[in-house]
Amino acid sequence: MTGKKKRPAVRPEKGTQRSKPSKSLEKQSGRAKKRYSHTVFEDWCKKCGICSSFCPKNVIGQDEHGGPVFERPEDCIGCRFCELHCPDFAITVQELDSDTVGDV
Amino acid sequence: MTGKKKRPAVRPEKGTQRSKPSKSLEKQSGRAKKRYSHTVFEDWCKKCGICSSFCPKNVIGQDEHGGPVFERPEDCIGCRFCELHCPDFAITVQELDSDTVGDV
Amino acid sequence: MATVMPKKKRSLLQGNEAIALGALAAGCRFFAGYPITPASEISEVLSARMPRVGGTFIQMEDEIASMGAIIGASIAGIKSMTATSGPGFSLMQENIGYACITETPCVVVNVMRGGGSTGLPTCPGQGDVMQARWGTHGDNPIIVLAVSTVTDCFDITVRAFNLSEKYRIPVVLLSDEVVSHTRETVIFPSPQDIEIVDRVTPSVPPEWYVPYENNSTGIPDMAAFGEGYRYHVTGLVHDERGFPTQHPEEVKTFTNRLFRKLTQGLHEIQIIKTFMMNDADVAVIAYGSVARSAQRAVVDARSKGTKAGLLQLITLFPFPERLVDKVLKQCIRVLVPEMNMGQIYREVQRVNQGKTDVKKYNRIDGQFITPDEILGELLLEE
Amino acid sequence: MATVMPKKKRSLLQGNEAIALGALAAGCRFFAGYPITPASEISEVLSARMPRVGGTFIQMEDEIASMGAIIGASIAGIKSMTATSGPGFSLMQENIGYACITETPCVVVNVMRGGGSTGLPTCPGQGDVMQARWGTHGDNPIIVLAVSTVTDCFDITVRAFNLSEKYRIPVVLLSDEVVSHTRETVIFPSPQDIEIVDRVTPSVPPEWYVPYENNSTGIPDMAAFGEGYRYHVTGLVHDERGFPTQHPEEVKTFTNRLFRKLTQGLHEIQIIKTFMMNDADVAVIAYGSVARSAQRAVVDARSKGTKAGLLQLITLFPFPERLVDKVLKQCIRVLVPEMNMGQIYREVQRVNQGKTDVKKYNRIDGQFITPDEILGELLLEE
Amino acid sequence: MPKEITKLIHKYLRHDKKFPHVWCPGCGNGVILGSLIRAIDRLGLTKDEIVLASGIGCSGRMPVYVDFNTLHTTHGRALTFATGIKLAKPSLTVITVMGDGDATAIGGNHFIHAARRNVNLTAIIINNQIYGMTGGQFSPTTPYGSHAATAPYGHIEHAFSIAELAVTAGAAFVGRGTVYHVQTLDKLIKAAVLKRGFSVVEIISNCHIQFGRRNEMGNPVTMMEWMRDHAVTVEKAEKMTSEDLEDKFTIGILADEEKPIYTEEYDKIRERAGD
Amino acid sequence: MPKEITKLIHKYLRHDKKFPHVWCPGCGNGVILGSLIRAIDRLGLTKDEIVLASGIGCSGRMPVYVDFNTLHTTHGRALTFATGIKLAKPSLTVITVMGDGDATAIGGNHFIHAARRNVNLTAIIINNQIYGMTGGQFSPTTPYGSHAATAPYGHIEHAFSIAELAVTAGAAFVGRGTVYHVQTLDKLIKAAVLKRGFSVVEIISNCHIQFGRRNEMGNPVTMMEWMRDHAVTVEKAEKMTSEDLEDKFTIGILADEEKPIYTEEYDKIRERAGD
Amino acid sequence: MAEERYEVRLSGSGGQGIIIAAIVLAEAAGVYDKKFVCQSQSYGPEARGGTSKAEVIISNQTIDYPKAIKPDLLLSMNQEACDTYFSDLKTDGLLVVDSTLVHQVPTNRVAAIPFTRIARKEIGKEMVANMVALGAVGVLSQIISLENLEKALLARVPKGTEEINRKALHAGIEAAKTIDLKHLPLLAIDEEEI
Amino acid sequence: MAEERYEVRLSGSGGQGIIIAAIVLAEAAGVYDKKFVCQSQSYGPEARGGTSKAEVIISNQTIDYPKAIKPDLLLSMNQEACDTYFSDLKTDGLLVVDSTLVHQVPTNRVAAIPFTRIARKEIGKEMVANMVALGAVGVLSQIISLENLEKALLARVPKGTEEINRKALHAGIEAAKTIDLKHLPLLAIDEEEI
Ligand SMILES: Cc1ncc(C[n+]2csc(CCOP(=O)(O)OP(=O)(O)O)c2C)c(N)n1
Ligand SMILES: Cc1ncc(C[n+]2csc(CCOP(=O)(O)OP(=O)(O)O)c2C)c(N)n1
Ligand code: SF4
Ligand code: SF4
Ligand code: SF4
Ligand code: SF4
Ligand code: SF4
Ligand code: SF4
Ligand SMILES: [Mg+2]
Ligand SMILES: [Mg+2]
Repeated sequence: MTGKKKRPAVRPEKGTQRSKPSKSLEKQSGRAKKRYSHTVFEDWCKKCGICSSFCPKNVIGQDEHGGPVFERPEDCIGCRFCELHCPDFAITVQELDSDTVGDV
Repeated sequence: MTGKKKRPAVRPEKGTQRSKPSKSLEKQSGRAKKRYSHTVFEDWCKKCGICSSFCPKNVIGQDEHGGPVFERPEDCIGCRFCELHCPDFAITVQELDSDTVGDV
Repeated sequence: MATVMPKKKRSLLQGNEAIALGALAAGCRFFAGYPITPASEISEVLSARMPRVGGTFIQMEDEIASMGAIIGASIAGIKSMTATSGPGFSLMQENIGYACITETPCVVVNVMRGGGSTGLPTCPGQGDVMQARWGTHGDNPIIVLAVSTVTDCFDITVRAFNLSEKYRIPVVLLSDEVVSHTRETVIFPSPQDIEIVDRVTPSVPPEWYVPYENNSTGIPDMAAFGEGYRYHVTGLVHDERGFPTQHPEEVKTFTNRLFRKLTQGLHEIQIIKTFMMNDADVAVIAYGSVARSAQRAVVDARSKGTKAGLLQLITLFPFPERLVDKVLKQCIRVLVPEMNMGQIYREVQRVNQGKTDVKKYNRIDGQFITPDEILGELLLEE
Repeated sequence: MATVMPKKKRSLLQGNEAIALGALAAGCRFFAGYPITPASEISEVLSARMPRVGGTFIQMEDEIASMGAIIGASIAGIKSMTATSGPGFSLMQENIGYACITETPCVVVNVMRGGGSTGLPTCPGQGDVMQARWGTHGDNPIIVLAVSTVTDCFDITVRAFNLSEKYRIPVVLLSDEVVSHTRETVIFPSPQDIEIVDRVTPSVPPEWYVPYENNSTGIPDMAAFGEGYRYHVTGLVHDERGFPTQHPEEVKTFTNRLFRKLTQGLHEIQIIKTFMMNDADVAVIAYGSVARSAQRAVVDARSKGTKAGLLQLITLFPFPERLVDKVLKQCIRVLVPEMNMGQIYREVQRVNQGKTDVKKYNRIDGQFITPDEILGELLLEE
Repeated sequence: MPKEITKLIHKYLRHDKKFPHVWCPGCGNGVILGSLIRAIDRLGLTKDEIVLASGIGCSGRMPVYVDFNTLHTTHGRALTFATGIKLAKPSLTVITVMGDGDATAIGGNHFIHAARRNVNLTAIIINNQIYGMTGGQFSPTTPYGSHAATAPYGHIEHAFSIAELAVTAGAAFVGRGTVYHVQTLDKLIKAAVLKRGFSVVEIISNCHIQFGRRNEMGNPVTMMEWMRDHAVTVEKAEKMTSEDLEDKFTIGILADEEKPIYTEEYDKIRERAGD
Repeated sequence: MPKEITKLIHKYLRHDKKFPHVWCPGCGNGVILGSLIRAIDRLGLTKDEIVLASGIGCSGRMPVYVDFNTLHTTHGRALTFATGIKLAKPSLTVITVMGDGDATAIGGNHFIHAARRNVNLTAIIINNQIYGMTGGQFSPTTPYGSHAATAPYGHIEHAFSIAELAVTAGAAFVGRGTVYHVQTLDKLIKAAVLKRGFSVVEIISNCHIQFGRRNEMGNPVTMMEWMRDHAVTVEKAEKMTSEDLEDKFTIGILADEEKPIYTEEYDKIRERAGD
Repeated sequence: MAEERYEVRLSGSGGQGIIIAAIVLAEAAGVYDKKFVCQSQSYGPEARGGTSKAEVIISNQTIDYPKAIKPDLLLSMNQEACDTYFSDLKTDGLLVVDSTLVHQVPTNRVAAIPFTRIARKEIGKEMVANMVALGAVGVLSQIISLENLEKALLARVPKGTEEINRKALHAGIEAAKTIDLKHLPLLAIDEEEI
Repeated sequence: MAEERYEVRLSGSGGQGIIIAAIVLAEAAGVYDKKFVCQSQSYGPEARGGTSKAEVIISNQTIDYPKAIKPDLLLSMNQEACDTYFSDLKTDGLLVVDSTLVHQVPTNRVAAIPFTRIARKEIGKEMVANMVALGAVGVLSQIISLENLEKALLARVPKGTEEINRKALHAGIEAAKTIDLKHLPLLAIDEEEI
C-alpha cells in the first residue's frame, strides 16, 4: 500500500488535515490491534455533530462549533460509522498498514 | 292502486306501448299466480338485447332489430331483471293488482 | 368567530401576508394551494388564519388539484383563492380555462419568479404576463391585475375578488418576488371602508332560474350548489340552461357573452394609476414592482429637466387600450421597462399603430430593474 | 426492419395519419401520448407502426407524463414526439417550458378543437395559437408551425423535426380538426428527396465538451446520454457547463442565447406561402385550414375583379414580422380570418403600426370559415 | 324493491334533457345510472342535497341527465372539485362518477390522495377497462394481452386493481360490483354514500363497442355473461382456493373501516385555532 | 466494505462543482448520496452507463454533484423523463431520486404508473416527511399530529406508506431503509439497481431543519436516534406482536417479485408487428 | 388547366356505412384515378346515430377549400338526410336516393334506387346497402373509373368480406346503368327558389 | 413636504440574524414611529450561509423604489459583507462594523463596535450580537425613537427571550452612545474615487 496517497482524489482547495494518523503503538492482549488514521476535510465539514455523537468508542469529541476532534484515535475500532454517516464526505478513516505502523 | 298511472312520470314524446298488460288468467296450482304488465318505451329503447337475452323465463323475444317483444307475459315471474338492467329505462314491469286482475 | 383583520390598524407586512389578509378581508373563506417559492407564505399565513375565521385551508397534492378545489368551493358558494408561482401556474391552466368557461369566480395569485421552467426560484421576474392572458387553450377572456406595493397586495386582492365575483370570472393577481418579500407598513382601512362585492345570486324561484342566461349585462346570476337551484355545470360549451350544445348559434351567443360581459365593464375593470402625467411628454408604462423603479426614475428625470410621467398599469388584461392610447398620443416617447423580453411592450406596440416612439427596456437576468437604468433610457435621446 | 413509408407512393391519408408518417420519415423513433379527440389517430397509427421500425410507442398516464417521456427520450438521443389537443396541451406547458430551457429537441402536435376548456371536442378551432407561443411561464422562445393540408401534415411535420433538431428547441405543430380528419391524396417524396436534419453531436472529446456553449450560432452541440459525454441537464437557469447559476451575467448570456439562436435562423424558420400576391392590393393573411378557405376566396374575388392575394403563414412564431410587413406595405386592406377571437390579428396589428387597414374576421362557433364569408369581407368595402 | 322501478327513476331524470341518453345501445353506464338513482332514493336524500360530479369520458356524461346539483369537470379532476365542494359546504352529499381512465390514468393521483385524506366523498368508478369516449385506447385497467386501439398487437401492461389501490391509499370503504349484479350494486352504492369517509365503488361495466368488439365480446350480452361467470362474492371467495379464483374477481364490500373524516378533523383545527 | 470509503466516493463526485454541497449541516441527503455511490461502485457500473434523474426539492439537488449522466427535471416528473430515457436507450441504468413530496404528492400518479408498467428503473425516494426545500410544509408522509409550516395546529391528514403503495401498484422490488442504517441501505440500493424491473427504495431521512425543528427533533442526531430506535428489520418484525410494532416501522426488502419487464415485452411487440 | 371540381356528398344515418363508402370513392379517384381528392365527414357524437354526412371532392388540381360548397351529387340514404342536405345541392346537381327509405323526393332530377332492398334481397345482407349505393354513385357521377372503384373497394374492406362487397358494388352499378340521366330534368333545384 | 428618505443596509453572514434585526428596525419606524418603511432582504439559497443583506428604507412619504439606492448607513457584521457592500454607501453615509469580526475598515467614517464580543461577554450569548448591533444602529441612524425600537423588539422576538434581547439592545445603545459622530470625517467615501 505504499505510495498510496492518504488524501482522497479530490483535494479541497484550502483543506487542512485536522487530525494526524494516530501513532501510538499499544498492543492489545493476544492479537495485534488494528490502528486507524482519521482525516477531516475542514472545508467540507459542516459541524453537524453526527460523527462525534454516534462513535461507539467515543473516539471523537466536538470543538466549540460541533466539528469533530479525534480525541482518542487509539480507541477506534474502524467501524467507519463516522465515515459512512458523514453527509459531507468530510471524514476518511484509514486502516494503518501494519507495515507502515511497524515502520514508525 | 287504482288511479295510479301506468306510465312513468316522464312520458316520451312519441312513446308507444309495445305490449299491453297480459290479460290471460291462468292460475298456478295452489296459490294465486301474480301477473305483470310490461311497458316498453320504444323511443328510448335502443334494442340492445339485454332484456330479451337474460329474462330467466324467456318472456321476452326479439324483433328484427333486437328490440324486446313480450311474447310470454304470462310466464313473467316479476324478477325485474329486464327492468333493472335496461340501460335506457325503457322497460316498466308492473305487478297487476289482484283486484285489477279480478276486474277483467 | 375571530376578527378577520389584525388588531392593529398599522402593520408591517410582507407582500405575501398582505395578499392573504386582503383575501380574508374580501370574504375569501376557502384556500387550496401547493407550496412554491416565492408564494408559499400566502399558504402559510392562511393555514393559520383561515380556521380562525371559520374558513378552510387545504394543501392539495398539486396545483391542478388546488385549482380544481377552489373552483369546487366557489360553485358551492364560497369565495376562494389559490396562490402559486410560474411552474404551478402552468399546471393550473387547464382548470383556469374551466373556470373561465363555467364563469366561476375565483382568484389565482401568481407570484412571479425569474426565468422559464424551474428558472431562478428566488429571483424576481415578470415572465408570466402573457401566460396569464393566453395560458389556457381555446380563447378565454380573463382579468389580470398586477400589484406593486404591499398596500396594493391588500387593496388589489380585495378588488380582484370584487371583480371576480361581479363578472363571474377568474382573476389572476400577478405579484413578483420583489413585492411579495418586501415588508412595508400597511394601514388597514376600517372594515366599513372596504368595498366588498358579492356575486349576485338568483332571486327568482328555482323553476325560473336560467343559470347561463344571456341577459343584458352578460353576467348571469349564480346559484350556489345546494340552495335549491339545481343546475348543470360543464366545461363543454353550453346553452343558457347549462347543457352541452354544439349548435353554432348557441355556441356563438355563449362565447360572445363571455367577452361582452367584460367589454361592458371595462371602465371599472381597467385600473391604472398615473404619476406626473399631466404635462408629461415622455412616459414610462410599467407595472408590478418595476413601476416603483419607474416612479423614482420619473422624479429623477424631472429633476434633470425632462417632463417625464408614469402610467402604471394595475389591470394588464383586458389590456387598457384606450388609456394607453391616450398616453401614446400625448407623448413623444414611451418607455416600457419589464423584467422579461418585452411582453406588455407588445401590447403597447399593438395599440400604438405608429403614433409615437415606443421603446422597451428589459432585464432577464433575475435582477430588479433600478431607477437609474430607467432614467438612463429616458434621458438617452435628449 | 420494415420500411418506414407506405409502399405506395400515392396514398389517401387522413391528416393525422400523415403527421404520424411524417414523423417516421423525419426519423422520429419515440412517441409518448395520451388519447384525446381529435388527435388520437396519431397515437393509434404510431402504436401500430413504431414497433415495425424499431421505435417505441408508449401511452402514458397523462399529457404531463407524455411530455416528460419525450424529453427524456430526446435527451437519450432519439427523436421524439407527442400529440394532443387543447386540454392536454394546457397540461404539457410546464414540461414544454423545460424543453425550451434545456434546449431539448422534440415535436408537440396540437390538433386544435373548438372552444375553451372541454369546449367543442369534435369541432374545429384555432384558439390555441397564442397559447402555443405564451403558454409556458417565464419567457421562453419556441417555434410554432401550422398545417393546412394533408400533404402539409407530412411535409411540415418533417420540417418541424428538422427545425427542432437544428435549433434544439421544441416545435409546436398546430393542426386543427378540419385538417386532421380530412383525407387527401398524398404523394410521398422518395426518401432521398426528404431533407432530414439531425442535431449536431459533439465531435470534441468528452473532456472538452461544453454542453451549453455560448458559441457563434447560439446552438450548442448536443450529446446523448450514455455516449461518454456526462453532463448535467436542469430546468434551473444554468451556466455553459449546465450547472445552476444565479449570476446575473451568466443568466443574461444564457437567456439571450436562447433568443439569439432563433433570430439568427429566422430566414429558414419563418416559412410562408403566398398565393396571387404579386399584384394584390387586398390581402388575406391566414393559416391552418382557414388558409384553404381564404385561397378559394381569393380566386373568387379575382373572378369578381378584386386583386386579392393570400399570405399563408406556416410559421406562426417567431412571428414573421418582416414578411407580414411587406404585405402590409403593399396592400390597402388586409383581412385576418381566424377560428378564434383574433389572435394572429393582434400580431398583424402589432406589426402594422398604422400602415394599412387591418380587419379581422372571426368565427368562434365551432364552424369552419367558408370561402364565401371571407369573400364577403373582402368585397365589403369595394 | 319498489314496485315500479323505472317510474322511480324518471322522478330523478332531467325532463329538459334529450332522451334517450347519448350512450351506445346496451352500455353499462345506463344501468349504473339507474342503480345510483335507486340508491339515493332509498337513502331518502333530497335532490338538493346531492352533488354529482364527473370527469370526462362516456361516464362523464352521466350528471347531465339527473336532476341534482351536477358538475362535469375536467378529465381526471372530479375528485379535486368534489373536495372543494365538500369542504366548502359539508352538508352536501357529494358523489363523483368517473371512468377507469378518468379516475386511475390522468386522475390517479387525486384518487389516492382523496383516499388518504378521507374526505367524506363517494367515488363511483365505472371500470369498463378502456377509454370508451376517445375510441378504445387501453386504460390502466385494460387486461394484459387484450386488444385496444393503441394495443394492436395485444396489451403488454398490467392492470391496476382499483379497489386494492383505494384500500392501500386509505379509503374508508371500498366495494366492487358489476352491471350484471345490479341488486348488489344498488346496495353497494347505498352503503358507500351512507359511509362517513371516503368511499369507493368500483363497477365492472361493459363497453362492448370499444373494448368488447376488439376482444370477442362485441355485444352487451356476452360482456354481462362474462361478468356473471367471473364474479364471485367476497364471502364465497373466502371459501375458494386461489386456483379456483385464478380467473375470477370478487364483488361485494372489500374494505370498511372507521376513521376520522377530514371535515371533522378540520373542525377541531378551527377550535384549536380559536381567536 | 472497502478500505477507503470516502476516497471511493470522491471518485464519483463532479470536481467542477462547488463543495461542500448545498444541503444543511447533517442533512440525510448527503448520507444517501454516499450510499448510492457505494452501491453503484460495487455493482461495477461505469459512470457512462448511469443516468441519475431527480425532480425538484432538496433531494433534487443530488444529481448535480455526481459524475453520471444527470438530469434535474420538473417537480414530480422524474419518473416520466426516466421512462423516456430507459425506453429510448434500454442499455442505460436509469435511477431516479425523489423527495417524498416529489414522488408522492405532485408525482404520485407517475409513481404508481411506473410501478404498474414495470419499466426497469430504480426509484430512490428520500422520505424526510416534509417539503424541505420550500420551507417545511407538510407532505403526504408527514405523520398525523405533527407540526409543519402549513400545519400550525397539528397535522390532520394521514400519511401514505410509500412502500405499500409501491407494492400495490405493482413494483417488482420494494425496500425501505434509513440514513442511520447505512450499510443496510447500501445493500438495498444495490439490490434495487440490480433488480430487473421497477424497484423502489424508500429511505427515511432527516430534515431536522424543516421537520425536526418543528417537532422537537431539531438536530440530525436526535432524528437518527429516532430512526435507530423505531426501525426493525423485516425479519425481526415477523417475530414481533402487532402491539410491539405499534410505533415501529420495518426496514429491509419488503417485496421482491419476478415479472416481465416493459422493454422485454415491447421487444415482443416489435417482433409481432414485424413488417 | 381549368379547374374541374366535382363534389359528392353522401348522407345517411350513423350506422349506414356512409364514411367507408366515401373513403372508397376518394381512394378510387385519388389513388387509382390519380386525381386530387379531399374527403371529410361529420365527426363526433352525431356519428353515433342521427344524420351523418361524408364528402368527397374530386378535382384535376390541388383542392383548396376542403368541404363541398355546392355538391354536384348528393346521395341520401334516408329521408332525414335528404331533407337536411338537399337545399345545398347545385342547381344542376343530381340527387341519388335510397328509395327503400326515402319516399318524398324534393325534385324530379333524382335517381331513386332501392339500395337497401337490393342489398337485402339480391345480396342477402342489408349492411352492404352502402356499397350498392357506391356503385350507383360511381356510375352516376360519371367521373370515376368503375374498375378502379372496385379495386379501391377490395383494398379497403375487411378481409373475408371482399366478395360480398364486390357483389354489392356491382348490383349498384347495374341498377344505376338503367337510369338515363339525359331524360332527367336539367335542374334539380329551381333557380328561382333560391 | 420634502422627501426625507433614509436607507439602512444591514449585512452579515447567513446565521447572524440580520433579517430579524431589519424587521424590528422597520417595525419600530413604520408601526411605532408611524413613518413609511420598506424592508427587504436577499432571499434564497444564499440565506443558508454566505453573505446576506437586509435593507430598511425609512421615509416621511410613501416609498417608491423599495431597495436601497445609496445607503445612509451600512452595518457590516463581518469582513466579507463589509467588503462587498461598502462601495454602495452614500459618500456621506456611515459605516458601522462589528469590530470583533471586521478588522479592515475601508474608511475613517466608521463606528467600530465589537457587537459579537459584547454579546458574548456582556450578555453571555453570542447569538444576540444582532440585537446589540440593532441598538447601535438605532442610536447612530438618529432617526428612530429608541423607546419604540425596544417596543418593536419585544413584540417580535420569541416568547421567553424578551429579556435577553432587551439587554442586548441596550448594550448596543450604550456602546453607540460613546461614539461622537461629530468627530468622524464627513465623508465615508472619497467622492473623487467614485
Ligand atoms: C386533459 C385531457 N386529456 C385527454 C382527454 C381526452 N379524453 C376524454 S375521455 C378520455 C378517457 C375516457 O376513458 P374513461 O375515463 O375510462 O371513460 P369512459 O369513456 O371509458 O367511460 C380521454 C382520454 C381530455 N378530455 N382531457
Ligand atoms: C410545479 C411545482 N410546484 C411546486 C414547486 C415547489 N417545490 C419545490 S420542491 C417542493 C417540495 C419538496 O419536497 P420533497 O419532494 O419532499 O423534497 P425535499 O425538499 O423534502 O427533499 C415544492 C413543493 C415546484 N418547484 N414546482
Ligand atoms: S459528520 Fe461530517 S460534517 Fe458532520 S461534524 Fe462530522 S465530519 Fe463534520
Ligand atoms: S471508525 Fe468507528 S470507532 Fe473509529 S472513529 Fe469512526 S465511528 Fe469511531
Ligand atoms: S334492455 Fe332496454 S334498451 Fe335494451 S332492448 Fe331491452 S328495452 Fe330495449
Ligand atoms: S321481470 Fe323477469 S321474468 Fe318478467 S319479463 Fe322481466 S326478466 Fe323476464
Ligand atoms: S363507447 Fe363504450 S362506454 Fe361509451 S357509450 Fe359506448 S359502450 Fe358505453
Ligand atoms: S431543508 Fe431539510 S432536506 Fe433540505 S437540505 Fe436542509 S435538512 Fe436537508
Ligand atoms: Mg373507461
Ligand atoms: Mg421531503
